Amino acid sequence: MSSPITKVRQRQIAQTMETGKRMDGRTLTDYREFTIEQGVIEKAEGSARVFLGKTQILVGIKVETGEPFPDTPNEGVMTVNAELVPLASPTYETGPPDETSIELARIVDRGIRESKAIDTEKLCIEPGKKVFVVFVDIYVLNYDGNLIDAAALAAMSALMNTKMPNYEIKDGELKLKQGYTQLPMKSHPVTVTIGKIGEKLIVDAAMEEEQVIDARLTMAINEEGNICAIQKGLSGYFTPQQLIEASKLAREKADEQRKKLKW
Amino acid sequence: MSSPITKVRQRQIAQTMETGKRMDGRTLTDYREFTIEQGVIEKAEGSARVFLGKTQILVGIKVETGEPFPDTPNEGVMTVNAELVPLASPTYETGPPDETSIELARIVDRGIRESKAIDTEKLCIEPGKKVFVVFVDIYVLNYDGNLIDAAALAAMSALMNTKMPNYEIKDGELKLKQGYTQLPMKSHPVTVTIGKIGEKLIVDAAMEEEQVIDARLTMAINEEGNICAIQKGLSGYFTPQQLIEASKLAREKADEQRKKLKW
Amino acid sequence: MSSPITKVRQRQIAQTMETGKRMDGRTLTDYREFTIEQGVIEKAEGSARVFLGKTQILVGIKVETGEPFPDTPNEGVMTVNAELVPLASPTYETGPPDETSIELARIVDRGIRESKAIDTEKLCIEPGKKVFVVFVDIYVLNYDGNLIDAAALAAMSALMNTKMPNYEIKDGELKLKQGYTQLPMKSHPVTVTIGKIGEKLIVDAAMEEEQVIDARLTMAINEEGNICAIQKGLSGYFTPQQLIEASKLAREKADEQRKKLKW
Amino acid sequence: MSEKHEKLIDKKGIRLDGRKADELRSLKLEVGVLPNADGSAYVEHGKNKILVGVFGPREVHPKHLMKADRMVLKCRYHMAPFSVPERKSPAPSRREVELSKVIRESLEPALFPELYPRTGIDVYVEVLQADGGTRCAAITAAALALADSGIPMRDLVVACAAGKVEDTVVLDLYDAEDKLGAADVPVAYMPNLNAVTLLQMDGQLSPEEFEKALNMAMEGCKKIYALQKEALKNKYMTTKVETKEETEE
Amino acid sequence: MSEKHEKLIDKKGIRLDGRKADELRSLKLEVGVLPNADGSAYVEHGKNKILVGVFGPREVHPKHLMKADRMVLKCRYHMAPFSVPERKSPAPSRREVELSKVIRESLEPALFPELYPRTGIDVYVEVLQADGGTRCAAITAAALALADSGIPMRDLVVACAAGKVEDTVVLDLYDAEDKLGAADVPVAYMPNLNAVTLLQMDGQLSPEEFEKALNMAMEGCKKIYALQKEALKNKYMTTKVETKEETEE
Amino acid sequence: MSEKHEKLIDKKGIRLDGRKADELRSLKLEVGVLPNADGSAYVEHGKNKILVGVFGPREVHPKHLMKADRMVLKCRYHMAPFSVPERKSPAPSRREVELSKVIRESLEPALFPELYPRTGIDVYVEVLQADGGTRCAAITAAALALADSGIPMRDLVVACAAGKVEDTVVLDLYDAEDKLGAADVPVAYMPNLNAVTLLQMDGQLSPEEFEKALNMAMEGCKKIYALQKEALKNKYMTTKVETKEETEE
Repeated sequence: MSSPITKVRQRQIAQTMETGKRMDGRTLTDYREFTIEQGVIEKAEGSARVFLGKTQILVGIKVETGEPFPDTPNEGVMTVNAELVPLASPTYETGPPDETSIELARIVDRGIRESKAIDTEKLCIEPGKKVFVVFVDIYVLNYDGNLIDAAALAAMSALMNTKMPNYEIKDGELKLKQGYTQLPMKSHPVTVTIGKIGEKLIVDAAMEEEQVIDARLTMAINEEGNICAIQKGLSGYFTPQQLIEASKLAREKADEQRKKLKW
Repeated sequence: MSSPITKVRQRQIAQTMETGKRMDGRTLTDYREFTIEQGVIEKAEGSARVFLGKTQILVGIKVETGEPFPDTPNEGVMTVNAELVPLASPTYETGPPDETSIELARIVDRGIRESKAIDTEKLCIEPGKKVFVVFVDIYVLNYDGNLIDAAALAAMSALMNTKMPNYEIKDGELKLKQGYTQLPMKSHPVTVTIGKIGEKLIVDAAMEEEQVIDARLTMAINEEGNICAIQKGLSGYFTPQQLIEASKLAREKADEQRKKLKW
Repeated sequence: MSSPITKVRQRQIAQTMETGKRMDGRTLTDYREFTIEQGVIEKAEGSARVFLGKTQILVGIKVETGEPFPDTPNEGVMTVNAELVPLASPTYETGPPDETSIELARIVDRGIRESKAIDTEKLCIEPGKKVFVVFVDIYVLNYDGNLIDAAALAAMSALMNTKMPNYEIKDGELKLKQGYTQLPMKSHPVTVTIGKIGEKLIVDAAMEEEQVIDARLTMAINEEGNICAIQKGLSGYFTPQQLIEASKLAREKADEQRKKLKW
Repeated sequence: MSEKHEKLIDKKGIRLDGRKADELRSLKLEVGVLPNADGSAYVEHGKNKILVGVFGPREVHPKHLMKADRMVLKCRYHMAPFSVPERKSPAPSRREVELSKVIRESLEPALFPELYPRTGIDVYVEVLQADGGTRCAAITAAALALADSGIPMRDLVVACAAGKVEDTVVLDLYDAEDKLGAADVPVAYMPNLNAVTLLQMDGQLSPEEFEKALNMAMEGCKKIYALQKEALKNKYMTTKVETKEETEE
Repeated sequence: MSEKHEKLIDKKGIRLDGRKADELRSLKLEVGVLPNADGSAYVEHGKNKILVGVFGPREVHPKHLMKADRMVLKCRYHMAPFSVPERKSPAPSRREVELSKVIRESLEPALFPELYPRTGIDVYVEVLQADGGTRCAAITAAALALADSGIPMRDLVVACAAGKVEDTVVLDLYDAEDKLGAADVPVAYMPNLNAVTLLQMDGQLSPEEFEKALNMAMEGCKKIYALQKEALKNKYMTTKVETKEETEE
Repeated sequence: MSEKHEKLIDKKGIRLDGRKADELRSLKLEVGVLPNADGSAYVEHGKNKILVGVFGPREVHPKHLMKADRMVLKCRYHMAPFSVPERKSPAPSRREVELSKVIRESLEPALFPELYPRTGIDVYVEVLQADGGTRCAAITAAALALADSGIPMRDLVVACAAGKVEDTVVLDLYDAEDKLGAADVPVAYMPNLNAVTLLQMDGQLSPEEFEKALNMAMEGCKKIYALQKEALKNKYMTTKVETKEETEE
């Protein structure tokens, strides 16, 4: 079920799409059902598990202290890392991150960073010297397609669930105080990936469908409907017309999700 | 002679053991002869070479300064590393440490650490800031079985041979003074590994014997006869009864060795 | 053309050399034409591209600040690195540096270091704490033999093209000032590699010729005609007589080049 | 293990988390939780949260590890970066390499490797949250995942630690007891075969204490063994329904 | 992208480097610059200096990547240590891994992989100097190098970015605009097929601005496309002479 | 090499360690010291302590390095972490990679690789204690280990350095002279064939000094060559007895 699928099955999926339908009964622009569980890793500063169809992703957040980047001395640091752990698919392997997991991490990173989702200026402890560092670790637990949207959703959900310690500076030393504060967020981007198959556009491709689409286009959309990050992927192309169409569809789906999420 | 042995030979070894004897004439609970040479690497702070039958292990100790661990600010640091260098066996390869050498290092580490063999509090130079770091490097020069006991013996012998520089703190800077001090030791664990073959228990398995035993059990035993570290290894099992029996045998052999070693 | 050559071709090359000639018309002691372009990477502190026949090497210099080595607290640091990037030859591969590129970097390093070409004492900013670090990065862009001489020439040309920032120390902090200073140079070694084939000695072996020579001898020669670094390479040998002869030839060719270069 | 710490156990023998000396932490075992794996299980043991996926018998990679006369078991114990107080680098630590080895060796006695020559089974352990005793919880979950994958087993393997806190031998140490206690003895056991397949120890124990801890750990194992069997039964009933659905598809 | 910076564009719409909003930087394209490569090209796009070498179709390494029914395209985007203000370690960064992937995917639609089953083509991009927009310049050069290698292509791929600086949509951002501007949209395009093969975006754009930037980038691509064709023509004439020489040899 | 240091050689030409300019350090050579290796040798050269094991001719790993028409010689020069004043990381340094290469190239001229096609020989050098001149001592030991393994050789290879300390050309530099002296010239030599198989130089020498150092190094090599032969003879006698014992076993 999770191995590469046969040519016959591929043709079947593609032909069904030509008629505007999908093997699992969805229309071309339907997302699969998703659920979000926040706070599933109590010991992490934040966490969320997202189920999107059978795709399952866990994101854990650690907040530590570290140095700011020299060119942004007043801002905290965020780093995103993704692991396609081998229990998620028979095709995943152990070893250092490959191009798929690196691209996944960098797309999710870009959506959060460019939309300025985290108010990084509030993560500064001592300008140029000490800031909070937010580690976003994406853990793919079961792969059934559309990792990007599921990972972006899980990452945002985990960040919105993240608490950081209260502190004060006494005699130049960081001292933790009682209690926690919510991680300060300024924006809530929603990420939507559109697949192209022949002349058709679809959303939320399942694993089998990902094997027949020509190309994908991912957009992170903020509250104002502005685009904050884009990534085209796979070995196919889009016509300029299709890109405009896809970007419109992405904004519609982002709107739709935003309402559901109440973000 | 050093390659994996034939099935015929394996059967022969196993059958001989069934009769309570071994191919090289030992009884099941005899160790092979061992010799210890201390101070063989004059330029290292400590060293010892152990020959156990044809197994040959060299341990060198380097003492440097470094930072303590945050949770033990008043204690020096010990790290153990093992290399199965490729001249020790036709089956050893170059490359980063594999699970065998990592397990070997960690078993030896545990025996020394849990018995509190080194008085690490005396290795503190400036609490929280500067301590002595003791590097224990295990170098396997010829493999003929029972690396664990030989390596533990060589590591302890090398530590007991280790000198560290005298020093004083002047104006916050470490200054070396004339002369050396013995590395402070609080305990002298002896490590014994028991092999199980069928219903029999043996000690000090040679390389050929290691290919027929089902499982092994290693125990580090201190002066009081207390157990400081245990590691079961290999793909077989012990019954609870055998474990009790093995632990008794391990303590007997540890006693025996302790007398020989005058530790 | 760039792949390993046939045995027939090898024989042909060797036989031609026996007659004192070479396939491309040169005598045994002729260098190929070379050209040097300095300052080709405007954003680097220094750079030079050398064409030696079809061999093409680019060296870029970065000057940064860092710590001195403990045993030379008053001197700046130089490090040389070489990359045989895979577009230079169908036989080059991606990946960490192999023994060929490491040897290349270390030979070039030795020639510069042992001739004291860079006046490293002038690179000290604050003794024991802060010095300039000069990174010499050798980038082989097309391989057609004699990488060592071409890389050494490119490295020296790039260093002679290197500017470093003016600075002052204010309140213990490094402050950059307007303008640049030439990297201070004390010596200008010329590096010559001699190939041995049978009883003959040749200079500047092209790629095809490198496949038939038995051994090579590299010498870095300074202004006084002194030898600053030597490296014998390849799986053949020299008789002591050949070594003396080769060292004479190397000094002659170094002289010749030095005049051309006006160093 | 350090000797300085607050009182971990009171005069009445009650531990800081409210348990008696020989009491297990709460357990939750689920089987068949990962759609893509051939077998899988999820265990919550105290605050430990551990997921195990099993793949195989399948082709062995890299090929030179293949054995002509038997199946090769590979095992990776891996901690999520967010599973511990200070973020863990995703690169495998020496500790993870050692635990991968002892977990594999604790499972091997349960299998019949000669039944599947030239193949391999991969057991992937992901520690999502760690609270002391992860290797034991991992073994308990891995045995369930192997059973879920359908390969024949001599017995389930089940694991639990005992140890010593202050002067008391106690069952199933959690994080603080593991760090501050006097000894920790993880044990893996096949109850039906009366076979101990993992035994390690950190700390110091007299021979008598060791024997007591070993027995206490095995008693703990037996209790968890009952839960393992129940988890498998539950999954079996669920699976039957799921299988039906998939057939209709 | 940071919001605090000096004025990057003046009231007359002139950018800090003197260009108008829709003006390209200077370009220099050369083909066939590396004797050992099967195809090669060198591009100077503003201060970007990029060299590309192509090898193949040839045997695939490592072998398990070989495909029975098609050619495999591999691509490595790599920056020289001296190409950027602070020396870059030669080890591949995560950014380089991602760019290698998107560059490969931007070139693939131009090829006929089914024509060369069981073989591979390697595209090696070396960034010798970086000044913003290296991925686009790399794609422009890589397409030329592929064409130079002689394998059939549906069309040349050409790339150029547009973006937003202050409140203006501009073409072809250089380093300072890339770092301090409001958005950067690199686009790769096959003009004859009207196909966009790379599209990324950093920053923030309204849907209208995005559409405008996309169109402006494609216009830029078309201009560079003309230069690509000229570079190939020039090389073709040169090559004929060279080929003759080599035949005589 | 640094120019500031205490006097390394006095007015009478006596060096800090008591030797005359052309005097070797003490040497101890043993053959056949490692039971598992096909050939082995141990050398103490001054305070250098070096162990060499040889395996082969045997299968080549990895396989793509195998040559159809000859044996492949591989060599690893490796320093123990405790062999030098500051602990050395076990990972191979660039210096170790270079020395592995030049040591291999110094041994190759002594072998007949065409006699053992499709096989490999591995030479493993372990520096247990370093005191200047380790590569030379390693070559001396490696040649003995190769001879001990029984493969045919044109001649033994023997190595020794000469160099310059203050203004004097001296033989066989030890650590302090190596670090503070003016030049170091390691030489490997096959005396019977009059063939130099290793030559390197650090420092500065006039052509005349170079020639003098080269000759002095070769004279040193010849002395060590005599010791090599004796060590082999001793081992041969010992081996005969041992072999007998093993046959009876």
